[in-house]
Amino acid sequence: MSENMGNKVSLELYRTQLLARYFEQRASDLFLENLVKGTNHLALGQEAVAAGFGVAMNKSDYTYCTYRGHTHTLVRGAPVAPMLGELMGRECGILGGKGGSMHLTSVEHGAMGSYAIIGAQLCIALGSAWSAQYLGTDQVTTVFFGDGTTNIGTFHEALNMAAVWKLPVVFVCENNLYMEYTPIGKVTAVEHPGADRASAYGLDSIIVDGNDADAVYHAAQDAYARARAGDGPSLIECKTYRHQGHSRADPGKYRPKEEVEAWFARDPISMYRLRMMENGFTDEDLTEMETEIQNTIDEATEVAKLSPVPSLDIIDKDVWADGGSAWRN
Amino acid sequence: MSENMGNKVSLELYRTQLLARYFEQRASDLFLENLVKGTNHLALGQEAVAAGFGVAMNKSDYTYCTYRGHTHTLVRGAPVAPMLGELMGRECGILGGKGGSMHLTSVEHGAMGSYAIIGAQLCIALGSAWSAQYLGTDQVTTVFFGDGTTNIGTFHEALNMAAVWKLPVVFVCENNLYMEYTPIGKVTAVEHPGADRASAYGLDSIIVDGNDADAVYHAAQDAYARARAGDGPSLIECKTYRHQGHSRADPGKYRPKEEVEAWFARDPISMYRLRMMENGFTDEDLTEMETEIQNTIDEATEVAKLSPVPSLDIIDKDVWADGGSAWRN
Amino acid sequence: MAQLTYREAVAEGIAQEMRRDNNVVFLGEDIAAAGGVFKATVGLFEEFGEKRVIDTPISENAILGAAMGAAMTGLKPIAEIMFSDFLAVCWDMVVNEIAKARYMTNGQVKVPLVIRTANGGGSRFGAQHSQSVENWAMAVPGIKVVAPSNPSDVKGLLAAAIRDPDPVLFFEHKSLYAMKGEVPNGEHVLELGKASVLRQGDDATIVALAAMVPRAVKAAEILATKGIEVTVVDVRSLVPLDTQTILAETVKTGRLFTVEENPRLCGWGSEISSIVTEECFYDLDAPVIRITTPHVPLPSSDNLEDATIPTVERIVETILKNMG
Amino acid sequence: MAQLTYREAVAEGIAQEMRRDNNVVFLGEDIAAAGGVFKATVGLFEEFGEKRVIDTPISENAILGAAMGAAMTGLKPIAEIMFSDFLAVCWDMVVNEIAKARYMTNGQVKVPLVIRTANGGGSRFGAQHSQSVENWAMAVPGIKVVAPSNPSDVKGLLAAAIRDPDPVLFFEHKSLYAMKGEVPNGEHVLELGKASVLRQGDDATIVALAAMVPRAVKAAEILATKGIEVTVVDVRSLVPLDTQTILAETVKTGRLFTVEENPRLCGWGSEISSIVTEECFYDLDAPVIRITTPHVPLPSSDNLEDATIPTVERIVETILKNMG
Ligand SMILES: Cc1ncc(C[n+]2csc(CCOP(=O)(O)OP(=O)(O)O)c2C)c(N)n1
Ligand SMILES: Cc1ncc(C[n+]2csc(CCOP(=O)(O)OP(=O)(O)O)c2C)c(N)n1
Ligand SMILES: [Mg+2]
Ligand SMILES: [Mg+2]
Repeated sequence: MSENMGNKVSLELYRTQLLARYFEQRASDLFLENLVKGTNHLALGQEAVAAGFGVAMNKSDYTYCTYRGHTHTLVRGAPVAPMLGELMGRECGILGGKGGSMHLTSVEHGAMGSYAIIGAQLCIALGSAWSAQYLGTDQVTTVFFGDGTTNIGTFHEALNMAAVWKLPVVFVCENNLYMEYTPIGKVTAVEHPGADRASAYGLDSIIVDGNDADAVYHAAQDAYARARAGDGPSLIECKTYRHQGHSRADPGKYRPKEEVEAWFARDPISMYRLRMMENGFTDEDLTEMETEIQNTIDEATEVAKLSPVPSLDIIDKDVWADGGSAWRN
Repeated sequence: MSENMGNKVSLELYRTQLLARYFEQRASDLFLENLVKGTNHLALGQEAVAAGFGVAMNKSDYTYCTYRGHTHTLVRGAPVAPMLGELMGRECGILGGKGGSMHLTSVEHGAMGSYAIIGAQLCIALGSAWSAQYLGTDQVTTVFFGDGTTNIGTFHEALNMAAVWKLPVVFVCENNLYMEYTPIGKVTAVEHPGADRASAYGLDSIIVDGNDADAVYHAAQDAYARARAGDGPSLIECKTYRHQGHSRADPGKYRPKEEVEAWFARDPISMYRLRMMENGFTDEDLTEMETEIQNTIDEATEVAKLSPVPSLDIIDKDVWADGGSAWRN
Repeated sequence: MAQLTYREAVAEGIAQEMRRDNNVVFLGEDIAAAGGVFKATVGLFEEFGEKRVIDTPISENAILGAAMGAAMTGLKPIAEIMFSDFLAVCWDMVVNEIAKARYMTNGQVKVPLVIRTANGGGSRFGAQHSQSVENWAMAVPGIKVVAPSNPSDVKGLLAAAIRDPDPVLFFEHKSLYAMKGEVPNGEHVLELGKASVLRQGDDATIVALAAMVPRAVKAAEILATKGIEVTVVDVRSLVPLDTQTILAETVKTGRLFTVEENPRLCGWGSEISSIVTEECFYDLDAPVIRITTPHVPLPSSDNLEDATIPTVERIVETILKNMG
Repeated sequence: MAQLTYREAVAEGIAQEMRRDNNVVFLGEDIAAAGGVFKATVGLFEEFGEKRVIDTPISENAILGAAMGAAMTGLKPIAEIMFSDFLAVCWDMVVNEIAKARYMTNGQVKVPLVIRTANGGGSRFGAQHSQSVENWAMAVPGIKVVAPSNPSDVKGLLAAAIRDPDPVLFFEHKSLYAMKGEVPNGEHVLELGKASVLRQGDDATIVALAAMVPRAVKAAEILATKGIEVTVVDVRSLVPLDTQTILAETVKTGRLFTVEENPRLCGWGSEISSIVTEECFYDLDAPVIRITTPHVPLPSSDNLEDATIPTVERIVETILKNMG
């Protein structure tokens, strides 16, 4: 690439968004090829959120995400082939094929798990924030969740306890306007499901454009600075939109055409590419980067495809710390 | 009583508070005599809340309360002897001796139950509000709970759903400053555990003096008018204080002496008596009423004491609607 | 008779009862406008409208709480908990409130409601969306527990559950939603607490539930080709439990095999095994054998999941080994 | 040896481990400044301070969530859920998160924590504060389940649970808190998964847990005066389960009685009955008999509660009847 690439952070944000985008597209393709089974919740269209936080945080920080957690796990540095392998239920899978798409985890990268029961991860995230506080490290915990998740009890319990204990944790509400197939406004007492609840925990009301990676990045930086200074949690609502249905089974027909079009016009990656070019990156630079990342995904796909299915032996493994599953002597 | 008794509502509020006070004192005495077993959570000092709402509501309205629910059940008109009998585990008990102090219920009086697991009743209360709305009756549901209860998830779920469905339900937070032995401020992110959360559900922030039965009564009237007009739920925080420990086992030592003294000086019943006298009631009038209510409690106590323990037959009764408990054929 | 899928039978059972009784109402997440994530409730919103078929927030405790309070005050609510795994999120409402209210209040409080939920594995959804938790419910006094294995039973048992004056936990099996079968036209109501004997043989008895029923039947067919004739009993309802049928069919053959999707420990198979052993000990030719999922969370990938839940092959082999 | 109450042994077990390991932390409602509603944690706040002994809001999901996340990242949390009935409020955290995390992540996530809770009846607290729910936990793969019957075991098993690398649900019995007994001074750590044989006889074997253990022992003494000598096994831990001891002690006498506080259906007695029957069928002289609470919510008044939970008399009568 040429010298005038400029801002390292922008580059990193663009690269990270691309990785997320291409990964999700590949997951979608593999699903259509019936190589990914079960279900699959893609974050296509929402990549700027995972990228903005992922780039702003430290390597040693902790993250928690949802069943829609491919991108949030990837941005921590989890390797692509084992991620795809997991979706495909292969031996090389990052969970050995035992967890699947909804539970991607890479503890060595601080990606402490994807949680498939709404709200639980908000409470679990308290714990790593607490341990960091207790042990006196500077680690911050970030926990991602959707707009629909703000209506379950665990949201409330987690926010309150985090505020009372002044925990270094950042709650990131990705408001993509829908709880599955239901518009969030139909089931929520306030307009902004995250931000309008912040004051109930003594927190500032923060809304950012979740399709603008820079905006997300800056909000993340502020929240991390606050957390590392010992000033406690933040709750950040990122407005965004998913490009596909809720999950494999959903064509997303319940969304008004104009709404879909308006949001596609604000695609985070196209917008960011334009901004990069305004900031002096050339089409060539960017295309080179795009190709490189696409290649990474392609190569990983091949690796995953070649991986065998898991050995049946592992069914009885790793219930317990001794590696086994014995419940009797 | 003399002619100049004046305001019927005041009289009713005073009478209701006295009934609650004397009942709780008797429950306390019976406990010390070891005639009440298990546990016992008294509302001594908090009578103005139950009385204020109890007097303001219609007979056909629904109420839900907690393990600290003797007074809330009484103010609906539940008869005294079966109430005391239940605390004493007698056959005449309002639950036949099967439920005990924490579960007092009188469906025929709209007292839909006392719930001993924090927060559950807030969600259950949604249901009778919903049925009233669905069936087009003008019944309003009132649900009582403590300050500590505002930190559990069910609080959040209930408030949100009530607001979204515009249910005719009034959430009454009795803020007695303590969650069991822990000062509410130590575990809560905001100063006013109820009122500071109202905006998270698009509701007005309402705080009333929970030791002033008139103030409570007026707040209740407003909330009921709103509910009956179809304008949805209210959340009312009543500041009050309990005169004894949390439950039988608790001497309440964790409370600062000055705090206790200041609140005893604001005893709802003494304050109300003074106000009644200012408003023209004579000491004689009031003493007469007091004696009468005390007699009611005394007579009921005798009835309950004479009641036998429940027959063992009922152990196998009333699991199912057919009156039995058979799980097999 | 109409050919319906299991999922269509759900909608049909609910519709039948909503037409009959205006006080039957239905709430849950994405059950209305979208027709449910399993498409098991398609058409209800259109027919009965938003007053009776209601999309809720993600608030399982509020869903069950609202259902309970409404049941206590005159309605007949049906509440959906999308996956049975999520019952853990609102377990308090089920076990401490709904199941106990009538008893604790000496019969004052009545809770006629149905909780419908998608139970069981086989969809590669992983450990948090695949559990069979009907045994959790069976362990709780005060709630009836039903789990149909075919479309006709879905319609008839769901109707019975809705008419029942007690709370019923209705476990639909998510891997059966696509199953087709004959379903009676018009009003169809079965009785809760009756097992059905699907096949009779002299050599052994299999007791199964929900998705294990077709597997047990298949296993019986294979065993028949090997000269072993087995009776297959579809339990259908764990509470009330049709012990008369189970005991009678076991005594006839002298051997009982239970086939359940529950993990090994404290599954419903252990309860039936204990009852049968206690009451028919001297009629048994051999101990009751439980065929279960091993005591592990359910893994997600195809081959692992398939090898974990009892298969037709495992049923056949276990029976062969123990009859050998 | 010191004479301690069961409740004092709780505090002593925790203190022993907190002194040993700075990363042991303890959280729950009213456990710190007030020393717990059962006074089982008195003195810990004073000794270890507010950083390690923490009063929480009424937020059971947040309590267990915080414990889990802390366990995943280097701490050894002990979380109190005040009454075991309240586990229903946070059951998702127990069964879907804490129990499954290691397995689902192929061993990546480690969850070394202890959940302590007051279990069982006898205190006239009514149906929502008196349940014995150790069977619920036994049914869930991925969590260990311990329930001590005396002060010495409380200290030794609690220490073992805290040192264990897996999640442990530790059921203290609220009606035993006042029980006194000899407890070893100094470091005292037992092994999880070992039953203890409290008494041996030739005629029958009783397997019991927690508050049912002293009742079983008392019953055995009464039976001895009638010429019937029974073995009494204190299971102590349901997961891991010491089947070796249970099977061996059953085979010696040929007869097994389980005594449990769980309601009738799917209690742990059914599991042990099923295992024993399957594995020792031909060594049994009679079917395994389960003595349980009937399948009803627990009533509150003295006489009703006493008649519902298995009593010494009921144990004696049931054994006499079946040995007669
Ligand atoms: C406790 C619980 N209830 C319901 C579900 C089913 N469910 C999965 S995703 C989802 C919608 C979540 O919406 P939101 O929080 O906005 O996240 P998004 O999917 O939009 O990212 C629901 C209801 C669940 N997984 N857990
Ligand atoms: C889910 C649950 N957690 C804990 C408890 C134990 N508990 C009973 S009362 C109480 C304190 C409640 O405080 P508050 O809501 O302020 O009501 P108050 O007792 O002051 O009236 C607690 C923690 C419970 N009953 N249920
Ligand atoms: Mg969303
Ligand atoms: Mg309080």
